[in-house]
Amino acid sequence: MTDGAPPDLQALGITKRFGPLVALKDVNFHLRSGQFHALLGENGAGKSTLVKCIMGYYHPDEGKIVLDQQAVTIHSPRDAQTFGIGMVYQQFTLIPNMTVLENLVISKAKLDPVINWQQEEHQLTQFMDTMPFKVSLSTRVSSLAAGEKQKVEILKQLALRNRILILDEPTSVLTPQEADEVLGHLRAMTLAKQVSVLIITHKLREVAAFADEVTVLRKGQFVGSGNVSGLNVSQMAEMMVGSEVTAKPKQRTVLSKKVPKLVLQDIRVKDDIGVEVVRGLHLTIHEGEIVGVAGVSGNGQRELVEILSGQRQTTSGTIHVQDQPFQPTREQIMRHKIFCLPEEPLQNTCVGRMTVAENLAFRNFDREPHAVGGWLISRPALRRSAFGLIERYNIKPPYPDTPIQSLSGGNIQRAVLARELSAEVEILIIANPCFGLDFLAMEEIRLQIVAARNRGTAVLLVSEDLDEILELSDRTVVMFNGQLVYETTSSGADLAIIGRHMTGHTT
Amino acid sequence: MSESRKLTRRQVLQGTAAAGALGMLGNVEWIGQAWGASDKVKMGFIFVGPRDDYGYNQAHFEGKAAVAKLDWVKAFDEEKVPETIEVQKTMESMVKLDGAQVLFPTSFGYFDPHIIKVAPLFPNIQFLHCGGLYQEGKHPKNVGSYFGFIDESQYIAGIVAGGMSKSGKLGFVAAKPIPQVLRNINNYTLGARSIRPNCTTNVIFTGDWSLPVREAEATNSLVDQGIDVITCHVDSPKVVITTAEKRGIYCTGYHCNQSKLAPKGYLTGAEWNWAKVYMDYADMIRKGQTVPHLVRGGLKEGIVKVSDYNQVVTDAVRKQADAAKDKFMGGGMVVYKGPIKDNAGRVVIAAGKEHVQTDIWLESMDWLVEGVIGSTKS
Amino acid sequence: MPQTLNKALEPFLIIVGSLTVSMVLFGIFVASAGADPFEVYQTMYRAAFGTSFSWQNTLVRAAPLMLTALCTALPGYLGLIIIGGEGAVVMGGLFAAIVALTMPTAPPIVVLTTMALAGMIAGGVWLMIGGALRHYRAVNETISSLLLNYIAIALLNHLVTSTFRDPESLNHPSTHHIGEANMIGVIPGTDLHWGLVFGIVACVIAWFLMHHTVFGFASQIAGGNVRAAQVAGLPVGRLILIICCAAGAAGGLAGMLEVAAIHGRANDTLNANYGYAGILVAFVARNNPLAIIPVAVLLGGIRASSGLLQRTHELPDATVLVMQGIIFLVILFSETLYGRFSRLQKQGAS
Amino acid sequence: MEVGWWGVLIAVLGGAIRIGTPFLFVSLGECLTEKSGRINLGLEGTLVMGAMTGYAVSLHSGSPWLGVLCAGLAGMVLGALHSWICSFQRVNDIAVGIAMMLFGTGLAFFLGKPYIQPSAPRLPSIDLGAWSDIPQLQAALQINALFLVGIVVAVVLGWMLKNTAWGLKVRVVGESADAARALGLPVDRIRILSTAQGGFLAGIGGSYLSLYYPFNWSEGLSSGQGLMAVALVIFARWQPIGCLWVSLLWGGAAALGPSLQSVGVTGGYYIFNAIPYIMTLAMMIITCSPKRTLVGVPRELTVTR
Repeated sequence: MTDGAPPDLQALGITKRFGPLVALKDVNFHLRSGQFHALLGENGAGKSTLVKCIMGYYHPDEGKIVLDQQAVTIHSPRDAQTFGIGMVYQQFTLIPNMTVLENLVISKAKLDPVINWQQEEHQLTQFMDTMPFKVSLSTRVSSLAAGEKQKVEILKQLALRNRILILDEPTSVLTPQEADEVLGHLRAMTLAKQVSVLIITHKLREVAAFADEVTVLRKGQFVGSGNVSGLNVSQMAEMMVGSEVTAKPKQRTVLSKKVPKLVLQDIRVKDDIGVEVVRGLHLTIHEGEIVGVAGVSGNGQRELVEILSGQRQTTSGTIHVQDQPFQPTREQIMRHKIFCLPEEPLQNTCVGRMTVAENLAFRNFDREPHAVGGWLISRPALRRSAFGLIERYNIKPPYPDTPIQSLSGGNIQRAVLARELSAEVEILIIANPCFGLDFLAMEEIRLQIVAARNRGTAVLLVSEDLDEILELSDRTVVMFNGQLVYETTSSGADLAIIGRHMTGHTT
Repeated sequence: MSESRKLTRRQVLQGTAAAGALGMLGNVEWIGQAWGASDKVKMGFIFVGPRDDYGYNQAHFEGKAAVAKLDWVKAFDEEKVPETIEVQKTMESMVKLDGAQVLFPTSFGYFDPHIIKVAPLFPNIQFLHCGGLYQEGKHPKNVGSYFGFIDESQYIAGIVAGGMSKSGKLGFVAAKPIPQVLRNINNYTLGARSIRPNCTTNVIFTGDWSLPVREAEATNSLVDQGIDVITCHVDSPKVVITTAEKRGIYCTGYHCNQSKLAPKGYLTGAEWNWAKVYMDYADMIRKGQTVPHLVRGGLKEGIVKVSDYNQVVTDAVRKQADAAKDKFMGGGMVVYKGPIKDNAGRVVIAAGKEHVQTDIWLESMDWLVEGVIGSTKS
Repeated sequence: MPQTLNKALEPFLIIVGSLTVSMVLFGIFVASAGADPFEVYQTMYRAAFGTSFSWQNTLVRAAPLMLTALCTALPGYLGLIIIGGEGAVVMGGLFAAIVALTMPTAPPIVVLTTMALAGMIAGGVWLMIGGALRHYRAVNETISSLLLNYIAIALLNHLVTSTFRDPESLNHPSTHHIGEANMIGVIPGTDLHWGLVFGIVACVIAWFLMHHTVFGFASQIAGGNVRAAQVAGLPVGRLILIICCAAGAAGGLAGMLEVAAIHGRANDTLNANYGYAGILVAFVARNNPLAIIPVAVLLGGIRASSGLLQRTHELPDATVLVMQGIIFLVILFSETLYGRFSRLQKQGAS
Repeated sequence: MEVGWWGVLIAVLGGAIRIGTPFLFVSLGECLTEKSGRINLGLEGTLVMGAMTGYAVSLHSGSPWLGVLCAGLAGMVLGALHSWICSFQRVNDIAVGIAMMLFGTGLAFFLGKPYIQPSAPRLPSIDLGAWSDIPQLQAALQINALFLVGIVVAVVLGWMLKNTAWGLKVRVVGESADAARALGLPVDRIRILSTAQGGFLAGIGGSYLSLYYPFNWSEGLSSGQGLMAVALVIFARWQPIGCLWVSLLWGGAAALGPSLQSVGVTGGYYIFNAIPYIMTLAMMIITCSPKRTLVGVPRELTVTR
């Protein structure tokens, strides 16, 4: 690992077009040897496109990649590895059904035809000893926590002797403590000139704490770069989003009465492989209140949302809505007006090949005027309703007859929001509503959520983004290992305490 | 053939329409050129399975091939026609598109309801069905039936099997417990027991006409139970014969001559000789004669044969078998002559009672003769 | 306007293109087997569509396929791949015959109605088993419905050779005859039994149900994305059961028609592989019930032409199997082309 | 020698091997295919094609082993064709499997016409029962080398999937195509190769039918062995060694019907003969659960396309 300094990487004048769309326009970027460099930008700013051009996924239409002052052509991610460039993706690329050892071995560029497991294990153990953090080699990846998986991803790149590490939002699934630990290790390694790190992120706190230099992209164009020491957080934010946008303050009304609307008692749930992941959860949400569930993903939040949205059965426990036992049947959902905005809407609550109009009607296709006489679907009525929602929620492109899967992520999110909020809502279940959205869309959606709360809706907000939770919720609970382990009002929230509970350190 | 000829004559006297059927063939309008112009009689053969299955269908196909050699016959065929409405359409198609004048739907299951339904639509076409199911007055006049008493050959094969068996235990792999099959099993057993009264036949029903793996498995199971001569009644006996040869036991064939498949163990076999039947029909048609409604016969009429004995068959056994054969050829053989008990001990044919080969009673056989191990119940 | 035109034109072009390619491939195949492909096609055309008899021959074969195709097409809306049509036909035919025999004195219309109901219920329940196992036990429905085919056939054979056997059905074990009076006749002026009408009506009803009713809409959601259906509170399990039942009912009706229109009895000829051919029809029709009708006619035509091919060109029966295989493969392959034309067009426009 | 009821046991034992061997090959082939993330329902056609090819080659060349090899190659071609078609977007592998089944059997029947009658040389058998003086047991243990080959293939395949680069790659592709792409693995190529190899094994399974047991080429030769492979692989939990046990179990169950009849248990033979199917269905009902995914299932198979 110590044979010389990592190479110096430059991307010069990169332009990449996708059909008519210009994703990158004449972007310059410089990652010096042993640097910790952050690439900032909103979604759609072109960060991913840029690193994919470096990694050889895409081939830039114009411009070149320069490595140690020599222009190189990188044909594929595999090729990138021969130049010592490795990437850690936002989604884990580990194989859950294999052990850490197997995962590390398969990522090697050249595999022996017959694998000598003893030797591999020996070598990797030795390698692991040189690393600042360790993971058990014999563990199956599926049983690792998110932070551990992220470490394995990084170890994988390092074991491949990659000297330039590109990380795509590596901390989105980690607790603040875990994030600090992982980034701290990386930081230490850059300081020791063992690696250079390029990190894509939108978490300015991390940038400020760990990065040397930052490059900002906006709408596919280079906005600027500079040493982190010479910039403060608000300057960076302004470079990211431009000057015209500021977060609007969210008006909150305070309700005098506390009427419980959703009461969960001793909820227990098993996951797909039969492991109990929600273990005796108690939670009450009142009228006009947003309760934020914080936690590192994989602690049962997903399953919690799934039982409320009807995608999973509880093994025990009761759910009461307005003092009545609740089963997520269509009839009860309609009666109690309990609606749901799960994460990844295209996968979770849309049918991609059905049209926008049809998707917008999932809540009310079986009622007048969409269902004539309660059984005959009226296409004209569906389209009429769809036009209304498209206009009101600014869904683009405004064609009700296109399949919803051809819409962008933000517009799908808007469409789902339009559907779920179009009628009166008593209880709203939301999971990661702003995941992958740009700043404007994010603001818009958050405003809608708070507006619903102000109308008296009880909101359960599950999010991996602690900032989002603190911004929106009246009350924050922390979920760890299938249970709610900590509760605080948002005004009295202490990030450090929340973070400790998220990792199970309660002392 | 005395019995059947009598029957035929009576039918001919009564069945005027049938007599007219072929007489009119020459001037049927829709045939157009067929009869007069090309001078060829068009015959369509329909097989339920592949025409070269080394068994039932092949036996018929060989008959067709013989007729097809005649220069005044144009024979064509269609294989693997299921016993559904498809065979109705095949028959119609042969008539309408190919101008067939004589049809030979050879599978038993083609008769009811398919031939019965189609034949009246084409009163000028002769339908000749293999199965012997024709009943006077009940079935269309332009339908004829033919069948061979292959159980006579099985009786001879049974004698050879019984004579050559060391253990006295014979095996029989059969498709389904239906009268045709049961008659073969019973004749085989009776033949064996005629020279060796304590012989038994162990029977396994596979459930369908063509199930190679199960037939092989049945053969193996029977051999494991100590049988040392085996025969079968399935569509294609190839599997049973080769498996028997592999296990080193004797076998007797069915449908066709399979001696090539088991040069060591193939003792003899019951074979069809459809060529004879089809040639006879062709001849009658050419001469403009009336085709009888029912043609049945056994060894004597040459419709069935017995394969040549394997050289291992001892002289003593040959003699006994040939004696029985001569008796069949002479017409003096009655297999079902009382007293005969079934394998549950019930007397089915009382002492002194005889059922000759053409007796209709035999065609509803639902019992197994004493000495057969097995049951007709499914 | 051009967009909608495109949408309509695309499937048409792709289907026509696929059929042309299959014809060429099959032509090469028969040519390499020593036959003249043009003559072969001519013969096939004559046998399948060339005369009014050919048409009837084709349609009579197409009729059961329309019904059995629904066995696969309807569950297809829910994303299930069910290949148990054969079992549904067998059970439908068997139970239709059995109930008919319990009512010897009833007037034919009553008997036939009861038979149709019994057949549909039996077939429906049979496929519902596969759907229920899928939903409640997560058993792969493709495999379970396949296994159920074999079990249904065993059950049929067992019952018609034992409990329900007509002792008169000597050499072909069957149930008793349901009585000539109870047989369904032919469509006046033709040689076709009413099965064709049932088939077409069933396809039209299925299409209407799936595309124009609340139930169909709900099923499309459930089939498109189960998780979305759950969020919408739709009773996915019930939808699966109902659709599988309806699908099986179509197969059961095909079985009942075999008994009531052709055989008059239930026996092993019910197992005539209509169920398996139906799978092919459903896939080629991309599960669209209206498309099933022409596809079934096309397949019926191919099967009808088998005989004449054998007789005229001395090609084996398997020739049409090869042809079906080629058409099927090419059409499935063409699935990948959908969307490409419009994308091209869009790119060209902008 | 009287064996009576022991005969049932011996027949089940012998049948397990005799009937089970082709199942072993097709299920191993399917297992490998599914490990790479594809389902090939077309193995029925592959099996029949293999049976025909094996028989024809054995007949013409006089060497049954050459026949086995060519049967494998024929299967390989069909497997590759299946997988090639499936490698295009939006093409459903199950539907293509059914088409391949039709195409493979059709082609085999078409080309196999001239081979129904002639007798091809048979694969030799090995006497493993020579130690016993019970002839029935000797016969049951008279097995074909292909069975031993099958055991070896099962063991080797299991070992390969765990311990070789190729095996790991196949598993990665079967677990997650995305991850495999991120690793730079050629997903389609690996799947095509795996499916082709699976087809090779299935073709050999077919040649066992035509060249050893029941030793015959006919159009009714296969009674759904290829189709059942998919069920057996689920039964075997995607473990090659599991395929061995499951195939033997199936073979034994299929031998039960005829052997019971041979000792005089004659009733209900249709039902007895359906035991393997009932058994498989029952096992699937017992072992599957909606609450969790099956252990060992390659994750790509659970992705709906």
